[in-house]
Amino acid sequence: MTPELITFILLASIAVASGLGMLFSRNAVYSAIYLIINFITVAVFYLLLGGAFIAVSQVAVYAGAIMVLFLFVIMLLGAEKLGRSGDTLPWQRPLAIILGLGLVAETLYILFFQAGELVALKDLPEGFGSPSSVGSVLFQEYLLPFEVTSILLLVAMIGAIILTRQEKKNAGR
Amino acid sequence: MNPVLHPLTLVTFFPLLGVLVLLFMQSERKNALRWTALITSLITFGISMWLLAGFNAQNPDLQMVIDLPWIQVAGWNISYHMGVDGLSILLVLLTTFLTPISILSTWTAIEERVKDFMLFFLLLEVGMTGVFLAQDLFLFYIFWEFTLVPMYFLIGIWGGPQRMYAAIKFFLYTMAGSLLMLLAILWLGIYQGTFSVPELIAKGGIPADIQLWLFLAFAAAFAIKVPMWPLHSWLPDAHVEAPTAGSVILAGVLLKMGTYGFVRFNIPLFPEAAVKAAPWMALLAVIGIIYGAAVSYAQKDIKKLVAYSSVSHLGFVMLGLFALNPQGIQGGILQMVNHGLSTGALFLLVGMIYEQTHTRDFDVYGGLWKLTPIYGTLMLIVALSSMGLPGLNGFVGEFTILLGAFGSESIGSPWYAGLATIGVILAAVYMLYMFQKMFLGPEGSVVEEVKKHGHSIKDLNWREIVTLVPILVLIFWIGLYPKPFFALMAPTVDKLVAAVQAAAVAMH
Amino acid sequence: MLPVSYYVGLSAVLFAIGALGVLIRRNAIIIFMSIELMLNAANLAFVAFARVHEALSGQIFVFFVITVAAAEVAVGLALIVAIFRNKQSIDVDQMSSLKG
Amino acid sequence: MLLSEIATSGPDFFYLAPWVVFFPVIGLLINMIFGGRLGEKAVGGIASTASGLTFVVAVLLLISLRTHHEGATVLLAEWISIGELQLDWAFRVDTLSTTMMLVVGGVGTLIHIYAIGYMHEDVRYKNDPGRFRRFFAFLNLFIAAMMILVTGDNYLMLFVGWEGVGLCSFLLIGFWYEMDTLAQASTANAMAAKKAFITNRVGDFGFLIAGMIMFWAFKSVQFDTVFEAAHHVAEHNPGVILAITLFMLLGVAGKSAQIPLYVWLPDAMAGPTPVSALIHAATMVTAGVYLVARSAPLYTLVPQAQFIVAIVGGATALFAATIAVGQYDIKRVLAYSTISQLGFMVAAVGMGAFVAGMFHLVTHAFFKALLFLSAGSVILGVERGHHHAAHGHHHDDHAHEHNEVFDPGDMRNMGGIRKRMPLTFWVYIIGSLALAGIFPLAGFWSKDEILAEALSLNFTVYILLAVAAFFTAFYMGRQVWMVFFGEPKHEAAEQAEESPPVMTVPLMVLAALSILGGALNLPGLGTFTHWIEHTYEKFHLHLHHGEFNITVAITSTVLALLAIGLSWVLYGRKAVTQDQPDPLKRILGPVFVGMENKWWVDELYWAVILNPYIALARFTADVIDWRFWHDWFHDKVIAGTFQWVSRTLLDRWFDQRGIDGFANGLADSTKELAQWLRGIQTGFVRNYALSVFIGVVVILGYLILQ
Repeated sequence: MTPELITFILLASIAVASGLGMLFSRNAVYSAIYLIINFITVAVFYLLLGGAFIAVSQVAVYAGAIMVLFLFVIMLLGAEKLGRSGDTLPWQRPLAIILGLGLVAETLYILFFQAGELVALKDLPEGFGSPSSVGSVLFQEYLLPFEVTSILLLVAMIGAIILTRQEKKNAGR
Repeated sequence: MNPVLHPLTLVTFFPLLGVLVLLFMQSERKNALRWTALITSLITFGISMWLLAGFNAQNPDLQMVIDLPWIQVAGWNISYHMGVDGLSILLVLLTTFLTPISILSTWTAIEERVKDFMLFFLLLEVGMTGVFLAQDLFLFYIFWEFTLVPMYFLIGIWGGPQRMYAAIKFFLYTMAGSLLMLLAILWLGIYQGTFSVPELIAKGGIPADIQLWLFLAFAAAFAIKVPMWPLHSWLPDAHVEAPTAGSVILAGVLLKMGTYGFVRFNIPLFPEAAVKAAPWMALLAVIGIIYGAAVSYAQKDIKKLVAYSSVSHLGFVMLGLFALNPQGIQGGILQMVNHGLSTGALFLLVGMIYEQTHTRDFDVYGGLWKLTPIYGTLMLIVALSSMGLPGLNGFVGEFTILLGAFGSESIGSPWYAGLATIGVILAAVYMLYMFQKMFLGPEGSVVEEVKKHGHSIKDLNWREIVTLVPILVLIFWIGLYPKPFFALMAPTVDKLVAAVQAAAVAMH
Repeated sequence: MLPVSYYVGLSAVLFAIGALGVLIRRNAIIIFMSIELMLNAANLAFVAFARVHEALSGQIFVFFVITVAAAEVAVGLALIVAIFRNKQSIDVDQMSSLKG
Repeated sequence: MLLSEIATSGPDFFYLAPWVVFFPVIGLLINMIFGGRLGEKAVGGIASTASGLTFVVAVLLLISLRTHHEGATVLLAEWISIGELQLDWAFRVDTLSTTMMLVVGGVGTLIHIYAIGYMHEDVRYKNDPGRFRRFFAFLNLFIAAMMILVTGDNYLMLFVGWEGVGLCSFLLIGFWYEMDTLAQASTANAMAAKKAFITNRVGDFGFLIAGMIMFWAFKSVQFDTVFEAAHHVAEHNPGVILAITLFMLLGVAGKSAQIPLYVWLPDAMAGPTPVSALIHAATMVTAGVYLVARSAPLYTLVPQAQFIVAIVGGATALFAATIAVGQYDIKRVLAYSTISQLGFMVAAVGMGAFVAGMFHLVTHAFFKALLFLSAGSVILGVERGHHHAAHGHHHDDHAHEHNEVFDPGDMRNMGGIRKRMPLTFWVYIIGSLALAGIFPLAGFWSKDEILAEALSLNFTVYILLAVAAFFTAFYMGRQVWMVFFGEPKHEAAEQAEESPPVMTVPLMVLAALSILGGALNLPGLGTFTHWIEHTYEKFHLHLHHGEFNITVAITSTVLALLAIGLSWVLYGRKAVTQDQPDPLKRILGPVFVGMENKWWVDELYWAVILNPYIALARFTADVIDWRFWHDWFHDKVIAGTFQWVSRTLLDRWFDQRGIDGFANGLADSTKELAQWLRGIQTGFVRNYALSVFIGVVVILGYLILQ
């Protein structure tokens, strides 16, 4: 048992637990908070894997901006709780759980019995995953996709505005 | 010349521009739609006048020819071949002349689906003009069949209570005849190697027995359209059910497509067969004249009377065409125009009173002259024109036809014309019967009936007078001074007659 | 250094949890959050593989995924708001007009 | 032109000829367009002026012809020209056409003027003053058409006028189209109008056939061309000329009311009296006579045709005269008299006595117009009297007055009118004596010329005509006694009133012409003969010069006086009223019944021609065309067969049992499959996602196992 392993198990348990918490909590607000916890643990994993910039982005964008948006919408709609009005698809839930377990089993089987262990042999070079190194790759090799992303965001923004705009029916004209 | 700006292309397809504009207009704005259609048709008429200005009456051949290769597959030489000559110029003018008049007549009569109506009407004009101008058999066939579609809808949507029956009968009947013609066209195209009418005429040399079959195949299509006795059964149905403007165009132009087909295709393409068939065609024509006149007289419905009178009048046209001499053919062509004018005007007039009374039953009419003197006077003039009073247009046509048929060598006996002349008496019988029943005598019950609904029968309004006056002007003009009209067709007809005579001589 | 397989395995577990959320829950917002969880699981796998291959492209991809997710959430939540306005509900089972 | 030349050659007004048509057309247009705003006087004035101007033109032409005997042809425009067929609008001025123009213009103008007064009252009595204008428009149209008829330079232009006058006749007979002659609501007048037009059309049929034969024989229908070639054609093909002339006779019979087509003329009296005078006595009906006279170069070539024409004329003259004896309506007597007199003329021109025929045409125009107009004056006078009488009774029997249908034209209602209407009486006497052929009135000279010619040319015709002349005098005597003498038989006649001067002045002018008309062609002088001969000179036509025959003259005068005396015996001493039989009936018995009933010719035509045609037309239309051809053959046989083939044969047997068995099986299984598959489409998003998820797991499992 290395300290690394202990840390991993600890963090992994938190991640899985918070994921399940999100899945099973009745209140959507709790789900959102569980998810934030999950995101933060994942961010820690990023750090462990040498992705400093991504980890920070994860916390800032995901755990911060996106989840706040979720919370905001939940509270706006007052949709924290959803009444259980008889499951319309009775066999969906057991089937889904079986399939989910099946998927995990399959993946783990592949990882540990077919593909062999994936081991990082070398130490990382200095500055790998730092903002400057990520930035230089991003603005040189991935410049065009980067710019396209900006358009995507713009479109999403406009789309969101239009979709949520209150339609003023029968007013005016 | 630019094929699009060529006068023949323009005069044929200009109404499509109106169709395009109409497509983008709101269907609630009925008056705007009407004006658009009217102006389109008036401009088309203007273009046809321009065509007339450029037409050289001395030239017997096709003029302003446009001939572009179109479908050249597997040795088939189909081309966009249009041209105008003395046989067709008057009919093109008649088409472009009657279309705006018909549109004007629908101003208050058509209130439902005005947009669609105008669309179909302008499309119909395209088809009709195309039929008279096409010089390629294939192109002709396309135009010929194309006219069926708008007319089918005009009858089927805006017609009377039995409209679907009438529309389908009209469609199937005409279609059945055209299929035989299509076979003959294909034979010509395959064995003669061209669909071009002038080339086919120049080439000639079709064996006599085959000529006869081809003649009959073409005649089947045209005789149904004319309609010649005994193939007239679709006509009363179509006329009675069609809306007024539809009847006007049907009688005025569509029927002429049949007679025009005879003189444009049957006679020049198969001259030997035409000479051989002349007595038989004349016989059918004479039977049609007498039969149509007698049946007209016994009708109770005004529109039906006029419809059957068409059978009689077009019998005269056919008699003239198959006289195969200049008097007969020129008279026949002029009579096509005359019939278009006078029968068209009759249908307009009947439609005008029908709008007020909603009945066409003779028995309820009577004494209208007192209430509607202008209407009565116009009806009288048109009826007189239709029954061939000298000084009006009908006489000029009928007399020249009878004269031609009387001395025709190909018909071979004056008896046909003599019997046909009885039709002149009978025409007076049924026309005066109609006039007397509607306008003379004491007031009919319809006057009271209309009063019950809080109206009174009104005389023609300005729009209706404007609709009719151009026709009346022509009725008098052709009656008193037909020379310019004959001059337009004389050289072409002379050439045609010479060709047929040559063929007849070669036969013996 | 732990084998990277552990991280990938964890990502698989998280993905399965997210998928289950999509399949089981009827609250549209929670379904959405589950999708975010699945994306995150994928991201984790990306970063893990980037570590193995010592290539920054993996991390750049994660960056893009985050961006796309942001856009997706913006539009998705807007849709949910619009639907809620019409139906007064965000129960996905009530949106079944595709039923054959 | 030098003055001396003018003096020798005389003035030349031939170029004015087309104006005989233009003036009335102008008058007609003015009245039609502006007439509504003008008063009655102006409308009548304009129409009369237009007619008067044509007379002036005719007089100018007459003056020109005195020096230029050969006349002239004025070309207006080309009409129809196809190959050999060349027809022009050309006006022919020669002595024959100018004679007709003078008659039409002169008598026409007088009748126009008379009509201003007559129609004023007529439209008032019949309660439709708005119709005044239409009457004069029609009248002017008639003058124009008649002028085209007489001035046409070819047969076809003549035919234009020929049918044109027929149209005017139709319009004017049907002038009171909503009533009958007694002003009761009915279609009778309209039917009479239609009858006239259609009967005329039958004649026109003959004319057209004649024209067509002529064209193909002569390659022309122009008068001069035809007449010049006539000899040549007759030598080679006399049958053609015979056919032309006989078919033309059919036209003549229609227009000039000869056997067998005369039946329309008596009914034509439904028109207003000026119309009867102008169209149905003086001018239009003489068109047939004019046609034969114009075609003299053709008729003289075929004696057979001449004989037939003469016999038709003579027979008509006698036949109509017998009917006239049995009539009670004042205008109807005159109508049959007109037919009879037209028979005289046709017989004359048929025999070849063209001048005599034309001479009688002219004098007849004078005295018959006079008689009709006077009769109109009598009718209006009686009507006025009836009006007075009705007003006198106004208080005591109001209802009776409105229910009674009074016939102002029935001679049995009249009597003693000479005292109430002296002027009308005197002119009527003059007209009657002229018609009866009493010396020295116009009718004596012209009728005598015809009889003298007949005696030398065709004895059968002479007998027919002489007997007809006897009857003529008799029925005119009968009429005069019944109308003017004795005691009034109805209070309307008792209170009859003289007509206004606008009506009586034309009467007096016509009376003067009836007295003096004979002077045109006095025996020995032969002014008229020489005048007409100018027209025939060109064709080297040697006219038969009838000598004045004193025996004939005396015979006919004695016959006429005898007839008048006989009529006095029967009618002059005792009045005939409506409820007692005619005195002649006692003597003649069934023969008189025949006369009274017009020898049942109308009934015969109905039975033999009209009813069969109507029945045939109905049968053809209803049974043959509609039920057999339309309903049975097309709908049942063609459409029915198609439907049987498509529905029963192909659809039910072949399609439904054969192809459908297979196709429907396929379709049904597809349907069931679809029904089952439909269940999968739950519409739940989660459900779809589950499917995807199953796919993921399964595919992944597959990959592992590989």
